[in-house]
Amino acid sequence: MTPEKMRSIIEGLLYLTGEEGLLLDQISKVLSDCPVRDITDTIEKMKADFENDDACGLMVADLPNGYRLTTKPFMAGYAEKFAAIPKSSPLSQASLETVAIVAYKQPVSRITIDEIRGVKSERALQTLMVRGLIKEVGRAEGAGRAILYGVTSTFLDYFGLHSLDEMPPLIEAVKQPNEQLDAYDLFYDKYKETVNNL
Amino acid sequence: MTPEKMRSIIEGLLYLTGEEGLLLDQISKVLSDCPVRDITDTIEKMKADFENDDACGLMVADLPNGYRLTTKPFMAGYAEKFAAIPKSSPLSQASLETVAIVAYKQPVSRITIDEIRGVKSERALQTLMVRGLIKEVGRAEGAGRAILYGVTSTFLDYFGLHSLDEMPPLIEAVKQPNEQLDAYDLFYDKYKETVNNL
Amino acid sequence: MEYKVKIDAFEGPLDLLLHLIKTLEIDIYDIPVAEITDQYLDFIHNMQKLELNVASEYLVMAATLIAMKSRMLLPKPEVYDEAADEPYEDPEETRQTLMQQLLEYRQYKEAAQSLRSGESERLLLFSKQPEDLSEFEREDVTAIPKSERATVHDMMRAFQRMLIRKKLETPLDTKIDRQVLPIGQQMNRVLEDLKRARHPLRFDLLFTKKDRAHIIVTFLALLELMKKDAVFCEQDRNFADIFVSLGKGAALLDTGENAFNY
Repeated sequence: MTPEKMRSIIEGLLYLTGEEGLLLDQISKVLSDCPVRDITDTIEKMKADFENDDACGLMVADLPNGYRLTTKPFMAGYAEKFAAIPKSSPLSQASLETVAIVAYKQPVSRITIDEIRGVKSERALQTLMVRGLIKEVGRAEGAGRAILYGVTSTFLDYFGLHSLDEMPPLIEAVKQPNEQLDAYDLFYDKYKETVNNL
Repeated sequence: MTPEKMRSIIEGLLYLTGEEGLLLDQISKVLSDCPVRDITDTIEKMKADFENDDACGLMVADLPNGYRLTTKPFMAGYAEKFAAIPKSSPLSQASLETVAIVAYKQPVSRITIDEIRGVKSERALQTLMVRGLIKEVGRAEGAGRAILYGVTSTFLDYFGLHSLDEMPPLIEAVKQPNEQLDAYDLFYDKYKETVNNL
Repeated sequence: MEYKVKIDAFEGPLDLLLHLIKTLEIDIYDIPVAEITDQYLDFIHNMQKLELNVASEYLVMAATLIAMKSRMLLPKPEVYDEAADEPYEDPEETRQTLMQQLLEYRQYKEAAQSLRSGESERLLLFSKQPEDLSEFEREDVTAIPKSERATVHDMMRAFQRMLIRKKLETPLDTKIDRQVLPIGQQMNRVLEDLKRARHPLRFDLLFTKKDRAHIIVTFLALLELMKKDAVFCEQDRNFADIFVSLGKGAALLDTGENAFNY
């Protein structure tokens, strides 16, 4: 298959899947006789070409393990009126802090979040659930069997992240106690594990 | 506005409106300071460029008084191959919308569903039928004797419901989530902004 | 210290404390309890004077700070009385706990900030709806493992998005709707009502219609008028009726047709 043909097929698939996006895996299933390396090279080339061409209103955005065709940022003003996919208003500060805590500490209960923020986070959690940014991932042991929350793949997409690894590390691990550092490592391992399961 | 910029905006809008297409009228509303003649020239140029570029999988097709971006004919086979890949999120947005409407409004005809969704639902209904999530439950009175659809026990099984009573009540479903919460958040943020400027 | 910022600009007592620590250039690892307590209380008092509703969380923190500050002034008891009603709390421990709490909260706040920039960038990108390729799909739904099935929640979300999408399909109309009640116009109306009445009016009487947009716009109009000193609000005690009166700025305010171009 010529590189042009490969590129045209990928472009066509990106168009068809639109907002949903296209996984690298899906592309290589369709182009079963092309090495994955050639596919990613083609897409990187395409990305650069789109970006450098002022006459082109589209761009290829990264997704976790995939790609999505979108309009360029300058188009936002024109696009809002025509996009079939509703754009939501930005998250409130409360929701944003809450989702940050869920992302780093998952699985985490509402009570833990309330404690960290020093205020009730019920409403923020509700908003985040409705927006599909977090989900229930289990129940805590013990009396209340509190709901535990974790982030969803929509979370990554919403914030333009490819994976949770891209979140800035929480370095400010409180000075002193060793105990705390251990806890941090433990938490980090857990968090990595969750990330890999996303 | 430079010809490049004009072209990029038109391309962006064509992409966003997808199969529905875009009326020339709509384009000239957005590009209000560009002569219609320039717009049609740009589109004709774009058409030719897309067609002659083997690395491009898309083409611009004519509509009555408008245009539509679509994949080139050769893409059909690849689209089919793509669609045949089993997906982990198996129901499309279209199918989910449609099955929700059937569940709430059954027995319901295709025309009613089309009206509610604002787009044709034939394919989605077909998919849902093939998958056994909905079935014909009768015929409407009157001229057309339209087919009426309802959900099946597979539907309940698939969504983990014991009975339809477990579906969230429609009024709440419509009013509640996104809109209200976002409106609240939006109001709160605006309010905060005002307060900060005090 | 000036009170340019109001309590509602904070996410909670920890957020307020971080703000104070930053503006007072305090070392977060060595918080001077007396100073931070005074500043915190000062802030809360001023908020109460401005009749802004101070949420209970802020008051609980105030109590904690006061308790810590006063214990620090007292000598440490030589013998702990375990049976006492209120066992002795070492203020130094409380201070350490507070510091850790603040550090932990601050790191999430910073993380939230970086998420915010990701969000802003992402919100500028738009896509089309995916084409419906379902006619090509061949699957037995019941064979799909439970974990991979769509949930009722997914279905509701799809339904919501559809409703919003339909609303957005007539964007021009929506825009006109939104302009029906500009804040400026509502500010004029409130001023006129007050001038006509010649006496203070009860807060809730200014909300003449019960629909949400009207209430929100009227409320924002009141805030704006307060900011411009055109009106002020009075309340005798908690939960009493609030009365709105014309302020000094009212006469200076241009109430022409397009005076407030919001």
